[in-house]
Amino acid sequence: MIERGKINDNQFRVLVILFIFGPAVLLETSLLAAAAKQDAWISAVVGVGIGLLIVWLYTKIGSKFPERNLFEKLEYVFGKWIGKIVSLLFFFFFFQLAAHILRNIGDFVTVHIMPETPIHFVEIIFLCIVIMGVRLGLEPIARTGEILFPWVIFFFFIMIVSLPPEFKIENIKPVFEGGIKPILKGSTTVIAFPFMESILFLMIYPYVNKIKEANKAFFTGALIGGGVLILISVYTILVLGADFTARNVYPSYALAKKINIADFFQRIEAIVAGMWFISIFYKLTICFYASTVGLAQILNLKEYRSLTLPLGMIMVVLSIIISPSMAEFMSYLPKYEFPFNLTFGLFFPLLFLVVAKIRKKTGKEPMNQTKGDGL
Amino acid sequence: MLASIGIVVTALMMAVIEVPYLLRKRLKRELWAFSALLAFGTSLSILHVLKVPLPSPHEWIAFLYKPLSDVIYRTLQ
Amino acid sequence: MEIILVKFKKTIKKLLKSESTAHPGVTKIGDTKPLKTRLHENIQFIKENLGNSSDLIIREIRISKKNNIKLAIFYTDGLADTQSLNNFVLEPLMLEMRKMEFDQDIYSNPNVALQLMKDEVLTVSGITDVVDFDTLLTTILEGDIVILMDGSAWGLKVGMRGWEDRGVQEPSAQTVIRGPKEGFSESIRTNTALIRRRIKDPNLWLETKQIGERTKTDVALMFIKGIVNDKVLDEVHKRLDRINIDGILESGYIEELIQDETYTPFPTVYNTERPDAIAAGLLEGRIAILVDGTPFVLLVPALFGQFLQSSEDYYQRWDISNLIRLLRYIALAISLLGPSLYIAVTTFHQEMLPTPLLISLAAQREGVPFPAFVEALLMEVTFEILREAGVRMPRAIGQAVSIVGALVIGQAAVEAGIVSAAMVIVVAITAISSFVIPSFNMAISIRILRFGLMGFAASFGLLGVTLGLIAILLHMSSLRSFGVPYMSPFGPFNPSDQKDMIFRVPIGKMLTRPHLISQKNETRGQNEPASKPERE
Amino acid sequence: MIKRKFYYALVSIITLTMLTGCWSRTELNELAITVALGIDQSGDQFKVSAQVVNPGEVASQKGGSGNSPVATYTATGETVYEAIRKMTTKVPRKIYGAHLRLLVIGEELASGKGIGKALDLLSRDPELRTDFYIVVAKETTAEQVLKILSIPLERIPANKIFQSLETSEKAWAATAGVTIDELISDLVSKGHQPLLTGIQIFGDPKSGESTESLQRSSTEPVLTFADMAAFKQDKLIGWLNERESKGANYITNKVHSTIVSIPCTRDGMLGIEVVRSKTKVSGSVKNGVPKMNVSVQAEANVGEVECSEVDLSKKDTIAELESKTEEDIKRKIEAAITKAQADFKTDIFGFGEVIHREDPKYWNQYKMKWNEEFVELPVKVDVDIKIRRSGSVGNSFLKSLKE
Repeated sequence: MIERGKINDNQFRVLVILFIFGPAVLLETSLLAAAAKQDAWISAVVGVGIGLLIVWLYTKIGSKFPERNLFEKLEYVFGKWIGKIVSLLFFFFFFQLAAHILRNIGDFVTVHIMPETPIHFVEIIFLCIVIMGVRLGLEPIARTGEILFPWVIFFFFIMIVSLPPEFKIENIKPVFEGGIKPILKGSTTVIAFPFMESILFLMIYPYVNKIKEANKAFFTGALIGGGVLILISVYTILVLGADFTARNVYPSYALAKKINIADFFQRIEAIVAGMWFISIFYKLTICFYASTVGLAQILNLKEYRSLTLPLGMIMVVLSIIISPSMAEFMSYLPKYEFPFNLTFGLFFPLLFLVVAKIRKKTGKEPMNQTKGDGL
Repeated sequence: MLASIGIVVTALMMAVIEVPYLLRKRLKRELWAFSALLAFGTSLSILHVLKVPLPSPHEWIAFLYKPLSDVIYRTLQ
Repeated sequence: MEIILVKFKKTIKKLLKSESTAHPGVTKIGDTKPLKTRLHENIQFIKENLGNSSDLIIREIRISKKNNIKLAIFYTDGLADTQSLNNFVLEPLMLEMRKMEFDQDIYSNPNVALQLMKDEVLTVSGITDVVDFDTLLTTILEGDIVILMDGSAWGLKVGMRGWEDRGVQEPSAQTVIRGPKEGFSESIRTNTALIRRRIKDPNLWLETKQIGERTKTDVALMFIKGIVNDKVLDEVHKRLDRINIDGILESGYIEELIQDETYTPFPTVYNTERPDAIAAGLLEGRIAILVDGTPFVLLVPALFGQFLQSSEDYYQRWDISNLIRLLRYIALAISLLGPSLYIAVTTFHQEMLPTPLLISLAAQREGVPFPAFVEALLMEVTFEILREAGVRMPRAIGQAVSIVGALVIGQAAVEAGIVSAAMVIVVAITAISSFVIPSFNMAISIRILRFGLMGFAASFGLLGVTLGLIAILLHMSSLRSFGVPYMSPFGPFNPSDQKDMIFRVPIGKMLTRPHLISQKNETRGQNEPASKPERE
Repeated sequence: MIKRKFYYALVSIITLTMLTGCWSRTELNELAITVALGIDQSGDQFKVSAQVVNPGEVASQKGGSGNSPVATYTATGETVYEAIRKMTTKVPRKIYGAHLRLLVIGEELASGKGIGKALDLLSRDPELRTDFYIVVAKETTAEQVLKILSIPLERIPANKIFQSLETSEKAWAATAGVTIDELISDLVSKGHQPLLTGIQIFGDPKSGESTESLQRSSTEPVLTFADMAAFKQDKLIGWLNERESKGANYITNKVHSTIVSIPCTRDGMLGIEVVRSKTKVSGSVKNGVPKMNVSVQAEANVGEVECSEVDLSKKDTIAELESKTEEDIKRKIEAAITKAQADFKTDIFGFGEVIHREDPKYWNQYKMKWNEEFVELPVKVDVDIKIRRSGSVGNSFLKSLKE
């Protein structure tokens, strides 16, 4: 196997949580409010509910052939050539996802924190640290996640406890104004945005100590991450109102600006932004890790580290050409993200299960097709 | 111009880090993959800094998925 | 390129080796030539090999008038205990043996005579035989004495080391308010004794090696069999055996040669001059490495949290220690982040400051010619220079330097408008915080990283600081100390080991040893706190 | 080996990026800390004034050199942004708005071009926060307001205005601190029109511009909050006087504490302190006709008794006082409603939003012509006051004086 490290279920759960609420917490509520107005939180609940079903589907796939990661599974079930082609498609999916996230962080920083800094440099410096993490391997990434996670929770907790005085209950009324359709429309973004993307955790699955625990950790992680997402959307609607939330690109940052405890503990949004940096860093690192390891497997390489630097170079360019402006980006997301992710998050997984059933492949067969990976 | 030189220097630096290691370990395949990706990345970056318009993957995705997107969102309208 | 370099190194090594064998005149330590029968030949050889050094004392005695047999005593002046030599060696030899000679002819066979001396005459405890020159030379240089007799090809090695010693004194680097005030000294024997005195367990084992081709430094491993993790022990042995160097002068040499990762600012080997700290480490399943000639004893595996603990934490009440530990972590954060946060907030995130504070800081900066980053760098470097000067200076001048430092930096610079007063405050707090960290080498590495973070802060604000911190954490998480993850029990998280990391639970509740360090024998005892007297 | 080299490379890349970095860096002494912005209309253009702090003067411990603690700069431009940027030709430092406390809008602009266009920049610029208050300069320009220096107790005029607005909002209730996000959500809402506090200059404005005015202890000219400006969409449509302002604030539940003065039967006045006031606005649509119900519940203390015949120890007296207070508050509220319905024809109370919440279907039908509906809207006002305490004394000493 390409990765020799092992992580435990707790570390895996932390990675899932950080992945699920990473950039989603920053961008999602705006999309939700744009679609479902003051019912955005219902939309979030529905979306998380369906998202959890999808995660459950992934755990099913994960526990089939548990020693293999996603790409190895695909090759095993679809056969070598078709498997490689599907894997390549998945690689592009992961890679463009990583580029998206990189662009998100670049946009956020250049809009809110350092307006004069060129986006390239923000992205390069961010990516430098990500590459460092990916090169160190899964173990240090997971351990660092474990260390940083309490801090993310701490900042989140500050937000949660300090904002209720700003609540305006009338903001969520009237409930169900537009009926079920806007709510469903909003929930598609939640399903697509963090949940269908979480299929890339199948790349990490075989490196978790115990497969049963991994299933549980994946699911509970997604549950906690989804809960955070719901909580944030409830908060933004209650504090900022649907209209302001929809108009603002980063509503939860505006939310953080509202924190004011005793007129002294205020203006701490830059620290709260630190929490997002950490979670976004993790989402990016996991995506980047999954794509490099995946590419190395497609090419039958023994070593993925040498691919990190050139891939990073490509990613910086890709993240900038991916969309000409933030406005274009924000109009792309609600339109095409869901159908696009549907292919990789639902179509291929279902196809995988069906083909696995038809070809009657079980996990008990000896592994003979993954010899090429060595080690 | 300066930016292109910077990119080339960066690419060289990457090569200096990786190539000797790959040579020493006799990882030929890896070397090929690395070189190809590096060449691709370098040329892409140079094209980008020279302000050559590059196609955005979003356009392709939008082109491919427009029918599906229309169907989904029309029903949800 | 790499290949060529490796080849080049190999050739150089070969050349060096051939050169060392090319000098037949000087005996390299390591040859084992047998002793000669003739005394003067032996004396000749020793003199030649030690370069006729003036501290080599050769005392020749005509021991038997009758048989005209000579006997020579060799020792190094200053290393051997001359008083004991006179009382317990020379006196019996020259008086007792004379008396015996009246009764019978003991010197007809020198070998028998030597055996007789060893068995009946010399009133000294440690006597062994010496048959080759190598041992002989080493023995002399170690401070023992050697007795050779004319006519026999072997001699006696008499343990008679006794040199001037600093004695057991209060440790200077890690002081405590409550707790033992003994510190290790330079003599390895004293040090092992100090540890033995604390742990009277037959399972406390001691293994000694000599490391260093020329210095022949005694290095001792101490561990408690049954608690220690055998894998770690094997690893330590392996790494110690791999050392191939001419000299070990301090435990720092060993530390650098056996640590897991050379290119890291973080120490992965713990060192202390406190016997109680070592004893506590041994009880947790760690391995102590004692090196002769230094009061600093190494302890492995060493985890990050350990460097923020002081042995006093266990001697004070647990609530007090918890407060102090918390304080230490805060101090660590300040000392790492202080100036970089100041730079980031004042040059990038002014909106974070409350308006009155912003105005007051802005007023202080009016007229300051440098950017905040340069200002901070200037002050930090000045402080580091002052600190270093304080360490190297003769004690008497120390006062003067601190006065000059305080006056020059604290006041004159602010009044002259070169630095802002706020910056002086920040640097001062940072400096003081860095002294709170109990372990000196950890404090140093934090200092190094502080400068890096300042750079990050100056160019990317809080984003830079966050990224820098993530990078540092990633690096730390990738470190291992003898196979144990450096950041455990934070990552990998171990709930039961949290009892003695940031917090310390009452000693009665600390029932298990650190999980990753000792694999076996995990319980420490069932020591519930004494129950309160029952109420009437 | 490879790891080490990678670290070298990483460090060098990062250093390079850093060396070329530092774009967004601004030293503290390069900032013009702007505490108040004023926007006026000047012909077709915007005239923007900025009150900038002179930190050396404000913060110095030694009393300063007598220079003005703030400076006010003005510039005109086609857009607000242009005007602010143009200001750099006069200010040596970068206008920095994150510590903005106050935005003053000139009356001419408010009633002429409307405030909408001026506000977009302020909501878009990420540097600005949302915690500053917006007020309208009554019968004067924003520039004039910002130029007044003579404010005792506080060295920075904008800070003073900010704080006195906060205090008076809490203790007087005829003012309301409105922040930009509230204002904008009112602007876009069909069922809630904006209501902003006014600020007025008493005395000769010219004499307040010099630093000499700082030395005088009597404070002429003076900045005061006066009246509230009612808007129809983004245009100023009229002013509510103090009583009506109070009434409006009762409806919008912005009263925390205030004083109600009621006459005694024979001579003098009684001061009742209203505390813990809470307003519930409910609406209902019956047979396509909307109806509003405003109910105010508050506790009150007797704060001041200037009449001799009132016996506070009697139950009846308290009941009488309660009903008088209720009457007074009710009249204020009704005055505000009448003014809004009859004169302004604009829903400054957010009744539309209430209807929206109660009956979305009706709302969607009528939201485009809500203002017409509003004019006809029947509003029922209930006030319930409970008097709890009467200060640290029982009956007034005036009573004994009389006997």
